[in-house]
Amino acid sequence: MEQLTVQETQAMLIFVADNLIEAKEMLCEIDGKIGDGDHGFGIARGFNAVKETLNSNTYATVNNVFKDIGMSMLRSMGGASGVIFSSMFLGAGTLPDLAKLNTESLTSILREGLKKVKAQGKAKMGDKTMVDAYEPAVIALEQSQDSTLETALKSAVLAAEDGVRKTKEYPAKHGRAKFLYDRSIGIEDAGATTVSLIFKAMYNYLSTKNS
Amino acid sequence: MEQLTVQETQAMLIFVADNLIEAKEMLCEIDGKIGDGDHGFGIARGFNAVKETLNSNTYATVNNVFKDIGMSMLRSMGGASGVIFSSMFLGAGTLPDLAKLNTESLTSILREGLKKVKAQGKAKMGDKTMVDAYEPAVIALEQSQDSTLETALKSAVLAAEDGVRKTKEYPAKHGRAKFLYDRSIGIEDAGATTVSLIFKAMYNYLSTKNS
Amino acid sequence: MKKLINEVDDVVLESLDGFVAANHRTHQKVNGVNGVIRKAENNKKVSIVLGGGSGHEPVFLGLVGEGMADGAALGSVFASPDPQTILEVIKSAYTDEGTLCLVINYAGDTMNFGMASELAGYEDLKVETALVTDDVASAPKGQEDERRGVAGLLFITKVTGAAAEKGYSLAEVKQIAEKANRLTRTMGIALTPCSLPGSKPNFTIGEDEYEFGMGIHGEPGIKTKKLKAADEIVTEIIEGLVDDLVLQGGDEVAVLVNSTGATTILELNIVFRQVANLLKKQNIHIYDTNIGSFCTSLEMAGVSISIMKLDNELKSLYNEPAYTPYFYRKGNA
Amino acid sequence: MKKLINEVDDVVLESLDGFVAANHRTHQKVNGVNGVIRKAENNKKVSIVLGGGSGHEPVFLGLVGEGMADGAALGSVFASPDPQTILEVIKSAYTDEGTLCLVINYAGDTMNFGMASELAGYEDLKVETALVTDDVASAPKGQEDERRGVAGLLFITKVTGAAAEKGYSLAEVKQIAEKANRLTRTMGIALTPCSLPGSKPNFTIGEDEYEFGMGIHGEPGIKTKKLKAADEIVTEIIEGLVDDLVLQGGDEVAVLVNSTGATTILELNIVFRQVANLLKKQNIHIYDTNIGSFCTSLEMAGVSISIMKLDNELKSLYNEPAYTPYFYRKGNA
Ligand SMILES: Nc1ncnc2c1ncn2[C@@H]1O[C@H](COP(=O)(O)OP(=O)(O)O)[C@@H](O)[C@H]1O
Ligand SMILES: Nc1ncnc2c1ncn2[C@@H]1O[C@H](COP(=O)(O)OP(=O)(O)O)[C@@H](O)[C@H]1O
Ligand SMILES: [Mg+2]
Ligand SMILES: [Mg+2]
Ligand SMILES: [Mg+2]
Ligand SMILES: [Mg+2]
Repeated sequence: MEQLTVQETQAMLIFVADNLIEAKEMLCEIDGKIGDGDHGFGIARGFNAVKETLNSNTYATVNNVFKDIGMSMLRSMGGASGVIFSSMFLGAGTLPDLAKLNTESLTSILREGLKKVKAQGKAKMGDKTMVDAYEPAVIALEQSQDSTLETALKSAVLAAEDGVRKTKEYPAKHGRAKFLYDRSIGIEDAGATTVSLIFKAMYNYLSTKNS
Repeated sequence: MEQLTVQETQAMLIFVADNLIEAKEMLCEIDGKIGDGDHGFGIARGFNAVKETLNSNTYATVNNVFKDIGMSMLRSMGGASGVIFSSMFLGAGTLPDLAKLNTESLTSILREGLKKVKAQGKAKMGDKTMVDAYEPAVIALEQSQDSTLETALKSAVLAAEDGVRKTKEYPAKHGRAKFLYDRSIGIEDAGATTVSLIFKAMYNYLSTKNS
Repeated sequence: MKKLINEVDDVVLESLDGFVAANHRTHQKVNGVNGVIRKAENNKKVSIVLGGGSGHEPVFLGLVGEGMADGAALGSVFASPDPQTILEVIKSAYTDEGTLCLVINYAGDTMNFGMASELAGYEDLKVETALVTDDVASAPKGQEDERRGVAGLLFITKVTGAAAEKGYSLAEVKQIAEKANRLTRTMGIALTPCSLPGSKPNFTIGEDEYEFGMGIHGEPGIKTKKLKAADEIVTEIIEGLVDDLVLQGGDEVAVLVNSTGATTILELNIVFRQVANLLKKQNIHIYDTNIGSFCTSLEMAGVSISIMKLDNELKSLYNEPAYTPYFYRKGNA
Repeated sequence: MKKLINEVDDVVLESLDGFVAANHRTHQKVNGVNGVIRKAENNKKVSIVLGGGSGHEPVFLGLVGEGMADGAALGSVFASPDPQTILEVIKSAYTDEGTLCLVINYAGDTMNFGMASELAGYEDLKVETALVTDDVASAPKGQEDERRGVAGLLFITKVTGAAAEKGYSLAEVKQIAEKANRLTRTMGIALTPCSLPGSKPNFTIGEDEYEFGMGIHGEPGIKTKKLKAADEIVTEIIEGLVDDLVLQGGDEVAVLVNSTGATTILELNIVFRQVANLLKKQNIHIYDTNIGSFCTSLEMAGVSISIMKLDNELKSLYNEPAYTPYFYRKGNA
């Protein structure tokens, strides 16, 4: 089964950061439709800080890479998404040291992250938040424990993207969009889109690397 | 030679007021190009007050009709044009009582008004103000002393309209537009346009009445 | 929308620097983060800390000053500050009496202030939080705790700041904040959208329409309506406020008519004229009125009306002097 | 541009009514005309009367108050008040010490105030006029008397009001006004046009352009320029002001960064940051700073910067307390 070293994990996540920074305007536009239009700015701010940290540090464990990403986002982003998206990565802090990133360890990190996200934000599936993309993606990972990381991520991407599509169907229950009630139906959630882009970037990194 | 009674003079000037009130938007638009876009509002405010006064008073002399118009404008308009346009009519106050309006008496009233306008506003011909239409019109009246009021007014209208056209040629020296320097070239003066409309309305009233 | 800025990423810090330079006699920047505190320190009082996204100026930093707040933590435009920024402001403004954070009830703000309080707890600081939930349009009656916090923050900061200045304990100051919040309601409408620095307007409003129930982030309101006379719009808002606050004849209130940005004082006064007419008809007494730009949404044209019902305690606190760069009260009128 | 109004023709009166209702403890309407005066009368001081078109709020009515002006005469939007209105305000605010009218130098204002003074003279009232001519862009050096009066009115009213409050004679108060005017300069730029209630915008500015040298009536500026960074625009303005006022190292000044309407405090602070940087480099000391909306052009986005050079006399007058609905100074800083 494919494994990434700490350094390779770091490189993959720098690639993720670059991809999300590029999505800035698109994410602002989505947020603008039912939110306040700043999601892309926050995500770009966060992943710029992430890049800076990852580019200037070396790490002993995979956990520390993820934790440092989370702390960089928490310190730089602010907003609802600063807490929420940093939590996604900070979950790694509660796990025993991991020397490699593989399907199992990535799954455990992101499952812990999901717990933190839900503890902070109190959102459940169907509330039209990033959880709607994130939780299905984690479940897909859990159901792919026998697959390579690339294959596991592929199903996570599909699950996340499906989750994004579904956010169109219900009104928001959290974040600024919740005050729109039914007016938010028909528009996807910005944070869910970001989650799907994060999974997609990890997958693209691996598939390019492996081919 | 044709003469108007005091009552007829009053009726003619109510007609003038109606015409100027109708020009409100057009005058705002002209003023907006190089001024602050309110000339039509001021003129409409003034002539609405004029109408109200003329409709609820009877006068013993032509002078009093003109004076009351001036006072109504002065009280209601404000702005540069409140002083300037009321002066046009207030000149009548310095003349001996006039029982009829004819070419001679209208000429003397408007000549006195012109003096007042120039004393107040210090504008000369070529400064791109209402004087550029008003002074030629008065001169045209003076040169038509042997004509009927209708004919005299016709040449006054032509002189005023020619004056309006000429205001396009020079930069403003007074009013808000003067701060534009050469940028005001090419655009006619709002107040001059108003003057030409006043003369035109008087002429139209007479020519309709006489035909 | 064109703006007078340099780099988009520098907007908040440069603006804060300008604010501190202009108010250097009374205010100072918090080292290393986007925060500001009062200079003159009274170490014997509870400190009041505000915070939230930028773009609402003079809220939050402009409410820091004598008799009002002691510090403000600033996030990016329309984004809550991060926990570290909030923590540093709390620590810089901290006194032995503890700190009360007044937090407007948006998810980002409550989460970041929540984490900051947690961090402060690790350092044995006494930090309490009171939520501001004055925006009637954001959740129905019965779910008041779900409501957003908006311009009513001005009133809540006023009386809470006065209580702190008078030496109330942290628990007492918090009680005042909670009571003031319970007795304060706001409703807002918008005529135009706003745009984040470097972005296009984040929504549109038709040329003959307005948005009813706007939040303060340019997020769409709960209803789009046909524009009508100011008096009619005000009537709709006041009915909502009076009803939700269960105001009755004989009640005494403070009123805030707030521009969300481009709406002029000329218009705000017209709005207040109708507010005064309507409240007078119901024999509700207006004790004091504030008209101006207090809690804005960048350059959005719009207005919000806030009412705080005054009991004797709130009224006497309201009357205490206050001097900040954008709000003052000379004391007993 | 959508506005919160009822009938176009009622805008000024309704707005004035709202203002007076909100400030009824300190202000009252002048009977029969669109004017406002202070309630608390000190019959032993020269009274200061302002006036001009509406649409510049809080100028003029918002500067009426303790230590500032005693009355304001209001015209229609962007039109000077008529002589009768001015006369009634003069008479309502009149004291035995006489009245000084502070008049911004626009043709309409000078003519109407001129006629009002003439009428006041017939009634044996002592009325003097001082012109405000602070707008550098409106006429070249050497023709200072031709210049328009704009936001510098705030500073001139401040020191003149203080002089009156301190019991200076009418001649002395007028001298202060004239000196303050000689030492005050303003330059402004606009990013967007404005529109009179009930009208379309009265000009356009390209999406990547700004107007340099705007007056305060939305009349086009003297140059249209490509939009650039705030710091560069400020540099251009400050160079113009420092040059025209012949400021030198060691000089002390008061600064006003004024929004013409839709420009936010967030931006104004960025503007001031650069003002402070530039003046510091030249060793020009900023004694005090005001940042906000003081002299507006309806909802026009734009900014003006005013500088008043302070000598000892102006500085001590500047320091006197002042309390108006939209400007306060607590007294000696
Ligand atoms: N309580 C929550 N739980 C999970 N995700 C949330 C929550 N609140 C908001 N979000 C996510 O954050 C996104 C908005 O992020 P962003 O625009 O950066 O923050 P803000 O709402 O403060 O402007 C939403 O699209 C949603 O996915
Ligand atoms: N000093 C002056 N002498 C003669 N006419 C003047 C003078 N100043 C202005 N005007 C006239 O007044 C007109 C502008 O009137 P209006 O727009 O109502 O006033 P304001 O300039 O106060 O907005 C100008 O077009 C010009 O014809
Ligand atoms: Mg957002
Ligand atoms: Mg005009
Ligand atoms: Mg936000
Ligand atoms: Mg005008």
